[in-house]
Amino acid sequence: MSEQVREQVRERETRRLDRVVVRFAGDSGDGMQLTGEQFTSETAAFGNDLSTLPDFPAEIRAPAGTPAGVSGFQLHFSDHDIMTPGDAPDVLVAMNPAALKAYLKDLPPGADLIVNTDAFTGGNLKKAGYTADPLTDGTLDKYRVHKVPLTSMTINAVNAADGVAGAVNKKEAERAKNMFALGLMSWLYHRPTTGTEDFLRQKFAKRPEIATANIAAFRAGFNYGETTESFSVTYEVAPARMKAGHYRRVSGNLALSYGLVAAGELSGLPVFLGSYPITPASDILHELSKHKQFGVRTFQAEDEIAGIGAALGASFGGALGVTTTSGPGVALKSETIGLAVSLELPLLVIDIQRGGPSTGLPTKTEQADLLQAMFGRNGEAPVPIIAPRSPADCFDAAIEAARIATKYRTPVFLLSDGYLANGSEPWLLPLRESLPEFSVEFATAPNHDGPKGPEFWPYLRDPQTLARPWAIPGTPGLEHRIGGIEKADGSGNISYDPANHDRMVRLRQAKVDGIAADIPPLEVDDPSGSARVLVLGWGSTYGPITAGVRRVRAKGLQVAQAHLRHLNPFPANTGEVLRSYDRVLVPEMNLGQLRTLVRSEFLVDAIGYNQVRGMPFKAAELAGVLEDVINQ
Amino acid sequence: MSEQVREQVRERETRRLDRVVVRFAGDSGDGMQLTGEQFTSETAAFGNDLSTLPDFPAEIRAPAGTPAGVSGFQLHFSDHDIMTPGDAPDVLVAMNPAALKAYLKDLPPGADLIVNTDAFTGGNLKKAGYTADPLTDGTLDKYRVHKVPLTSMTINAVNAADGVAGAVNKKEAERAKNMFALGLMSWLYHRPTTGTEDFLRQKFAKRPEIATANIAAFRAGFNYGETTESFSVTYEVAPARMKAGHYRRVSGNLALSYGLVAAGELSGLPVFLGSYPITPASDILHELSKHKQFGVRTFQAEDEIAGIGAALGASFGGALGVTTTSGPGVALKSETIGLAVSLELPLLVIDIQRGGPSTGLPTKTEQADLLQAMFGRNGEAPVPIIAPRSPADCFDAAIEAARIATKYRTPVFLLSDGYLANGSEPWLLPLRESLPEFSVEFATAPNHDGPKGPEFWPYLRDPQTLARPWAIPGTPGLEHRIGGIEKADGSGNISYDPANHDRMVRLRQAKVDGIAADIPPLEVDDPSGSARVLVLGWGSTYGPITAGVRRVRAKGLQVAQAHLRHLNPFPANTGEVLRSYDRVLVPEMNLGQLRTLVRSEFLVDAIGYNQVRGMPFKAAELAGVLEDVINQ
Amino acid sequence: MTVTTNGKVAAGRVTNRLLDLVPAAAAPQTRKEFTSDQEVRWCPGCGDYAILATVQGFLPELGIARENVVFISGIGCSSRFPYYLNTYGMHSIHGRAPAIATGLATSRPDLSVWVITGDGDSLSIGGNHLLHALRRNVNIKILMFNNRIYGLTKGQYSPTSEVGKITKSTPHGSLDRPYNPTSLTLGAEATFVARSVDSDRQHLTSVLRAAAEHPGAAFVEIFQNCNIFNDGAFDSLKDRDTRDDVTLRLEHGQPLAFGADSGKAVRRGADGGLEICAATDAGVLVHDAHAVDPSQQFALSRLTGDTHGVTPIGVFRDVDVPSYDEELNAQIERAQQRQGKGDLMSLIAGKETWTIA
Amino acid sequence: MTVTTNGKVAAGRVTNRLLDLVPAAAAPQTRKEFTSDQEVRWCPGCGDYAILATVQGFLPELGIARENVVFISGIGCSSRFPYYLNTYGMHSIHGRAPAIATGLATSRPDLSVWVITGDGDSLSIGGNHLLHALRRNVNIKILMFNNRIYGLTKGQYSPTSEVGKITKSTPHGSLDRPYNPTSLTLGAEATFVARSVDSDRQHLTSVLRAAAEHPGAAFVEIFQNCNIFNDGAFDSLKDRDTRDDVTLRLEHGQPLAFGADSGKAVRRGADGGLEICAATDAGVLVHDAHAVDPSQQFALSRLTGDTHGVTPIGVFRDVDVPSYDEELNAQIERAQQRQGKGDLMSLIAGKETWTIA
Ligand SMILES: Cc1ncc(C[n+]2csc(CCOP(=O)(O)OP(=O)(O)O)c2C)c(N)n1
Ligand SMILES: Cc1ncc(C[n+]2csc(CCOP(=O)(O)OP(=O)(O)O)c2C)c(N)n1
Ligand code: SF4
Ligand code: SF4
Ligand SMILES: [Mg+2]
Ligand SMILES: [Mg+2]
Repeated sequence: MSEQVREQVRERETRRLDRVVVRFAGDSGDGMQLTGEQFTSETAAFGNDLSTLPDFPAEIRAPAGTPAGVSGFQLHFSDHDIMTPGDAPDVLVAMNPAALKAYLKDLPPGADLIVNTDAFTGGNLKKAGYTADPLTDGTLDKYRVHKVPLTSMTINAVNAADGVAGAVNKKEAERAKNMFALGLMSWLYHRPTTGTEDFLRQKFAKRPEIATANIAAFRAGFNYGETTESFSVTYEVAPARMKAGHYRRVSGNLALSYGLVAAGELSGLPVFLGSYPITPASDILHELSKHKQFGVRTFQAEDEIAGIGAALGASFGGALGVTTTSGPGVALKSETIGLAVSLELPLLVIDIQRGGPSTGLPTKTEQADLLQAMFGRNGEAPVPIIAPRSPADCFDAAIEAARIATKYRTPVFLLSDGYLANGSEPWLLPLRESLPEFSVEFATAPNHDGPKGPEFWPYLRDPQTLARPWAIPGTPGLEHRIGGIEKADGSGNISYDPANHDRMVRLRQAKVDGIAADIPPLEVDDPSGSARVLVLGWGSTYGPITAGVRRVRAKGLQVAQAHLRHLNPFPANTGEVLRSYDRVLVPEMNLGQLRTLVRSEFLVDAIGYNQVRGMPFKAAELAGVLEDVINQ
Repeated sequence: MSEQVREQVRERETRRLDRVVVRFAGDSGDGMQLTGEQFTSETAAFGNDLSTLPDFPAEIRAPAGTPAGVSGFQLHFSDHDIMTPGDAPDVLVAMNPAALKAYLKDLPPGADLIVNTDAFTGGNLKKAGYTADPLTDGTLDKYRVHKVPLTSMTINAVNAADGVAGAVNKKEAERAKNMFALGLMSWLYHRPTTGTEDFLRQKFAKRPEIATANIAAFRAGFNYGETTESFSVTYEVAPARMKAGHYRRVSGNLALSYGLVAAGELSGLPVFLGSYPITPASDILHELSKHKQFGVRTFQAEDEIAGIGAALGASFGGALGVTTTSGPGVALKSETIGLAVSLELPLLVIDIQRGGPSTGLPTKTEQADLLQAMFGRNGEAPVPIIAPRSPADCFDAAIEAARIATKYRTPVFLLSDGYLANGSEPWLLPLRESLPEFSVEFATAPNHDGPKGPEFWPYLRDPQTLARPWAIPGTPGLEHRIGGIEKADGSGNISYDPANHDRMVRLRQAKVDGIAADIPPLEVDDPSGSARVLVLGWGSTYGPITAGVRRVRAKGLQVAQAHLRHLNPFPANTGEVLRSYDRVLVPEMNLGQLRTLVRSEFLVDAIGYNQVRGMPFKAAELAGVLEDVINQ
Repeated sequence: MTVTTNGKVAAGRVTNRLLDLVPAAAAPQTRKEFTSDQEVRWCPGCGDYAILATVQGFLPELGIARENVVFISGIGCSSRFPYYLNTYGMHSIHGRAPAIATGLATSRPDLSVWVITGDGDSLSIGGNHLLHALRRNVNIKILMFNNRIYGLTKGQYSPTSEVGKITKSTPHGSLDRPYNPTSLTLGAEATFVARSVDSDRQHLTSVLRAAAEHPGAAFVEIFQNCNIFNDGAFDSLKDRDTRDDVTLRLEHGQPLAFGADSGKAVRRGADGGLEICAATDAGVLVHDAHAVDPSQQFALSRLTGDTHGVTPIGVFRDVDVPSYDEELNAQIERAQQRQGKGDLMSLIAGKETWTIA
Repeated sequence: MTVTTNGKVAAGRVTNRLLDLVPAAAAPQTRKEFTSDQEVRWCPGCGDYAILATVQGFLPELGIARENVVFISGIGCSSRFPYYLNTYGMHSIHGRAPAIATGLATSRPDLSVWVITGDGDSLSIGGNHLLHALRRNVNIKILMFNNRIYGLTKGQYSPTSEVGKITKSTPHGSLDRPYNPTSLTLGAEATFVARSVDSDRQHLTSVLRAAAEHPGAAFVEIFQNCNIFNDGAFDSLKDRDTRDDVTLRLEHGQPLAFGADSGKAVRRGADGGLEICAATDAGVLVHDAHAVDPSQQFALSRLTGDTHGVTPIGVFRDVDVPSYDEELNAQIERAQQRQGKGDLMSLIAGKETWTIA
């Protein structure tokens, strides 16, 4: 480093920020998800609160160089508790013209823009759909543009590294450019870097020369920041003041997987997952298949119907049967869910919602399967529904779903979505003793005095829960047959009796309705107690709604917030809560599905705010809507 | 006939009745459905109004002699316009103890009861679950019991018939006992008999000796009535004054099948039915497979998914694609219905509802698939829904469904049920010119100016209907690709653009909502104009509700009635209608599915009256409920 | 059958390495004990009665605890079967029994899991689950009652109905070329494939025994008369006068001979398939049910009454390869041996944590 | 290819009695005409590109009007195929393309209907529809891109993956025994079964031609490299140095010989299956793709690289039986000839009416 440069560095201002939103963007093959993940790891290690949002195309490798092939990763981090991955990036790293083209519209004026100038060739510009070079034609005038010859500097750095020459070819060298970008960003935001170097060494343990190359690129990026004049400020975001404890970063699908393993331990039941791969649910199958030491069995079935069928068969045998899927898979599982309702066996049906209808937008998020979960079966077939509110909450929600399924002997829907699934946040690790214990008791003895002595009646219900006994094969004396045809109340024998059918239909409904007494009441956050508007949400909109509410309150306006975790049945006090406000706003990433349910059930003229864009709400957008409703 | 007998006959009173309900009941193998059908034919020929209700077990031949194996057929006929198959039988014909056991509870005191004494053996009594003989132990004291040794008299009559001896064995002779019963009933109610004899001759054309045996039994039954002292009265029910025209008797499934053939003719499209057998829908497949001369193609698929898939494939090719099923089949078809929503192709999804959930009560009726039809798919996937109100109305409803499907390029649900499917009524045959003509136009030319000249945009909508063009393979210049991934508005190319997705979701919804402008307003029957209570129904409850309303009005009470044929979208004036009454009662054979929809959509505090018994409502029951609501 | 001191049944008990994981019956069991109190609800004369009697008679032979036996069925007349057995049972939904049984068998190696299905249930709607269960070699025994018709829905043609069949749904005659269930399952990598006849109690029992002895997925087709909708479909195999001439009884290691005095036999034909010859002709083939290459077993499956005037019954194929469930359970055991039983809290903590004080 | 006066293509045109029902192209067509304006979205290096190029090159040969060609696919990387062809097309849902194509082909004999599917799409979720379409012999041509992996969902094992495969969903190795698609479809009564390789344009074209010439359902398995998730799965068949030694090119009527100078051959082995021998040995078999009995074709399907060190490619089976669609259309024609075109009003009136004045 020359004297002169040192001077500059010393002169360089370090600005303190309370929060920053960064977005890495490049071709699907550029490793942007990995880059983002690793920057997030550094950030987590540093102690910021954070929230992430990956965004990738449905194709494996959409055509290189085109906007359709762009893969992005957004991270919001802060010195305080935050709720969303951020509305708009403060910094965009664009690895090629297509990334710029795809995301420039999201960038507010004045934002930092780091571009890889090496990629701005004529061919690439054309593929991206540019007729002129945006680097020079004024397109970027409103931004703080940092032009970095990222590719060439990476190759130079790699070639200069010890033990790399010859062992790493040009393509491999070039591929390290994402680490250059990461190094630069790490420098810009004062991130700790040892974690990343360790990570690279581990990841490429089998090819140390590649590890060396990547580390070289990473350091080069960092050093480039130190030396270049392009950056007149660096930024610091202090660690957040978070609740004391051990933290890790977790995505929704990972937390959900752990929740299932935990539910197995807590209930004492072996977990059996029957599943068929589908975006964005597959990662749960992948994760659970790693944990054989927990006795978790994963079965990749021939289709969704076989997946849930096998899970139900395992439940019949006393396992915690689980099936994971997304909306199209739920549609296929409908008939079997109806069977599970009729058999009254525990079963978890996990739907990681994505954009619909039909194949829809497989890699995007949506909340449009609520009514399918509620009503998507023939006949009167009620199923409890639970929805997590944040990535880490997927852990608790999975446990709660298992608790209800096993206690009430019923299939339970867990409705996560693509945003929760792939988004991540810091997770305050629970203590073992804080986890709910829910022992499950199998039937072991006859429960009825028959004409010829004691008998086992598989449909004799617990008077409290209305749950039927769960007698698993292998239990002597309790041999019995169950099926999807209507059964006589009590004995469970086939019955075509009209009055019995009416009774059984109502009993199944009453059992599910009764769960309302076994779940916490709907909590309302209404600090002033004088709000006239309530915003009611469910599922993954919790983050954006809360962020919107904070903004509105920060302006001195009053708004109450409530968030439903249980969607069927609703908490017992839901009607009361809704009726105690003048106006109820229900923001949803669908055309108003929860709104339909609350209107019908409580006759409350709930107002919908609906966006079906495959993307989470933005806090600013919701704040605006809230203000409008408050000022109405 | 002896002089003395003649005397008795002359003395015998003939009572005029305005309406009668008869029920034939026996073992599944006793031919009760055929007997009832034939009695109904005689009655139709005589000119009564009528309504029928078959009732049979789910097993093919449930165990002989047990109540579970009983098959029944109820007929209500009258000298005036009637609405239901009758609440309770005036006459029960019980061919064995099991039939008595199964149905005695339905019989009001004083009713006629014809029992086949030959079947009341010790073994049969035991199988039926009787510990004492009900014929002698006082069980039947409240009824006018006619003890008839039906089996033995049948055998005697058959053996005495010309050309039968030797050619017909004992079992075959005995099997004719249902015709004996029919003869007796025909005599008792002064039914014309030539039709039945012709029918028997035709049915057994290949074995004339069997025809002779059956005719002999039939005549013997008739003559037995003439001669026995057991019947002191016979009954006459005068022909009904019905609208002038040609009539036939028709069941719902038959009318629906004809409606589909008619829709093919009216639209000019070849009908393609892709189906998988399931009770109570299979008869539509059976019926349509007979009509190859209409160019109707029927395809018995390997499952429900293939059935609808093939129908959708045929629609893509320009056919009127139809799939028929019941609730469990709808569950399986959900994913493909979503695809049809996304492809925006015409498709009829016909659901003959049966008792649920799961396998449920396959041979019984229910209305519990409404919410499945509405919401049973992933994502926002609106589908219009239509429900016929009577067996004959299935014809018109099928045509209306096809009109909407083809005009709006959308799948349409037609929700019939087991009661309509198998029940029958006289049908005033339509005139050809009274049938709606709806020509369908395929796209033939490009519809968009592209950069390189004229292009075809498969998702460029008709501004009026919002329907997209239907360009079928074989049309030069309009080659295009469609799929279940979200499409760009207009061009139909794959699009992951957030704003486009939101727009497309709303466009699909708007298209379906817009149909409200293209259907008749909800008609209200409120003769006095001063009713404060409205009863709102849908589907097959029309008959019982109307009968209940008549009873209430006959008592001088005021009640308004409206019946929904279109359930999605609702007719434009529905909200207005509902809000103009103090109370709205919604009787349904489910736990309140239409009620859920109207409450949500119109915030009207509709009251539900719900029975899930696998059986239609009784008029008296509904009249009682109506009175209660009126007097509230 | 003798019960040894440890409660396991020794001599005579049907056994294999997987069945040995199922608890033995404490005492010999009777047919009556395997009969439930439910009224049997098939049409009088239905072939299902005979199969039921044979199965009830055979089950005690297994020598395993009755409460560890499970029958799972789909929907159809045949699928009512589990109600009549006093074991655990599930009458599930149409076509899905093999999938449900897969989940049960895979998670409970201590159970003996049987599937009852019909030709429609297993080959039409359920065809995919059937074949996948077979290729995976899940330890379940699938008994398919083939009456070549849909019984329960009152007589539509099925995937095994002959071309041209007049049924309710095909008044002009059916068009689909039928499956040969044996060829189909052999093509799907099944490890055990057999065929028997409802009315032949002794033969059916022997096939059931072989299926039970097979450590993996077994597929047994049972020709079953539906006297209501497809009466007499298998009469030629039942008629005492003709049956020996049209039935080839397969026995492993025995020459493929049949007919009066075993005068007829099977040899390789010019087209690479099999043909009928005199027992004294050269090249008469010997049946090898254990051959890993299924080619000759497949060739045998092409012999039918229609094409060659003879129908083979018995065990076509019976090869021993690891079953899906034993492999899965072995993976779990290995994982637990290697890593110890999983520790929940260290799993969820993962590798990258940080602490806030 | 020459176009005759009536617009039908004469010499060189691919034809069969069903294809003859499809309108001929007015003029010879080019590969470019069959190429759509959509950007191709596979990973660089994916085998799908080669297949696309071959199909686009082959289609003009059919000599039928482009607007009468339809491609229907399911879901998967491979199923994106129809977007890139300037014909009619539908990208449907996972596994259902054969069912959708069945409805289309059956109701529109004037179309040439093709199905594009993957090993997961067609053998996993869609296995049942595939096999039923084949047994029915519906006039559709099914091209199955077998990369032995789920590409689109990022690399889970598929029903054709080898045992022990480490994938995202099987970190400890997969357990399921794979299907052999050729054995499976032969067991399911398919009338045309063939196999080719993505990169062998000439061979693939010849197989496509044979499929098009077959008047009924054709199943073509195409080995396809997924360079992202299962790279090199078929390298031995592609490597110029080794491929002749491990590839058996099936040709009807020709001896089953392969290897350098066709030195190796195939004969019947002791277990009834086939074995490799020297071309000069006795008993070398001749390939008969037209044999009605599929036994020898099936035996050929058991030859694999793993078991015998050789993989047959080409047409295993090609037999001419009536197709479902021609039979159905014949029934309609017969009904119309017998009864005249249906009269709606007399149909609905039926036989028993009465009149009220
Ligand atoms: C999802 C679904 N589709 C259709 C049916 C109707 N169904 C019940 S059994 C059956 C076929 C029965 O045939 P098979 O399996 O051969 O059994 P069988 O009655 O002949 O023993 C059908 C189509 C159903 N119950 N569920
Ligand atoms: C109903 C449904 N289930 C699951 C999926 C997810 N999915 C899409 S493609 C695919 C498998 C793709 O494998 P393959 O058919 O071999 O095609 P490839 O991508 O390898 O060409 C799966 C599981 C889906 N789209 N729809
Ligand atoms: S219909 Fe046929 S298969 Fe069903 S019970 Fe009756 S005889 Fe048996
Ligand atoms: S993932 Fe594999 S199959 Fe899919 S496009 Fe990429 S290389 Fe081809
Ligand atoms: Mg059958
Ligand atoms: Mg694949």
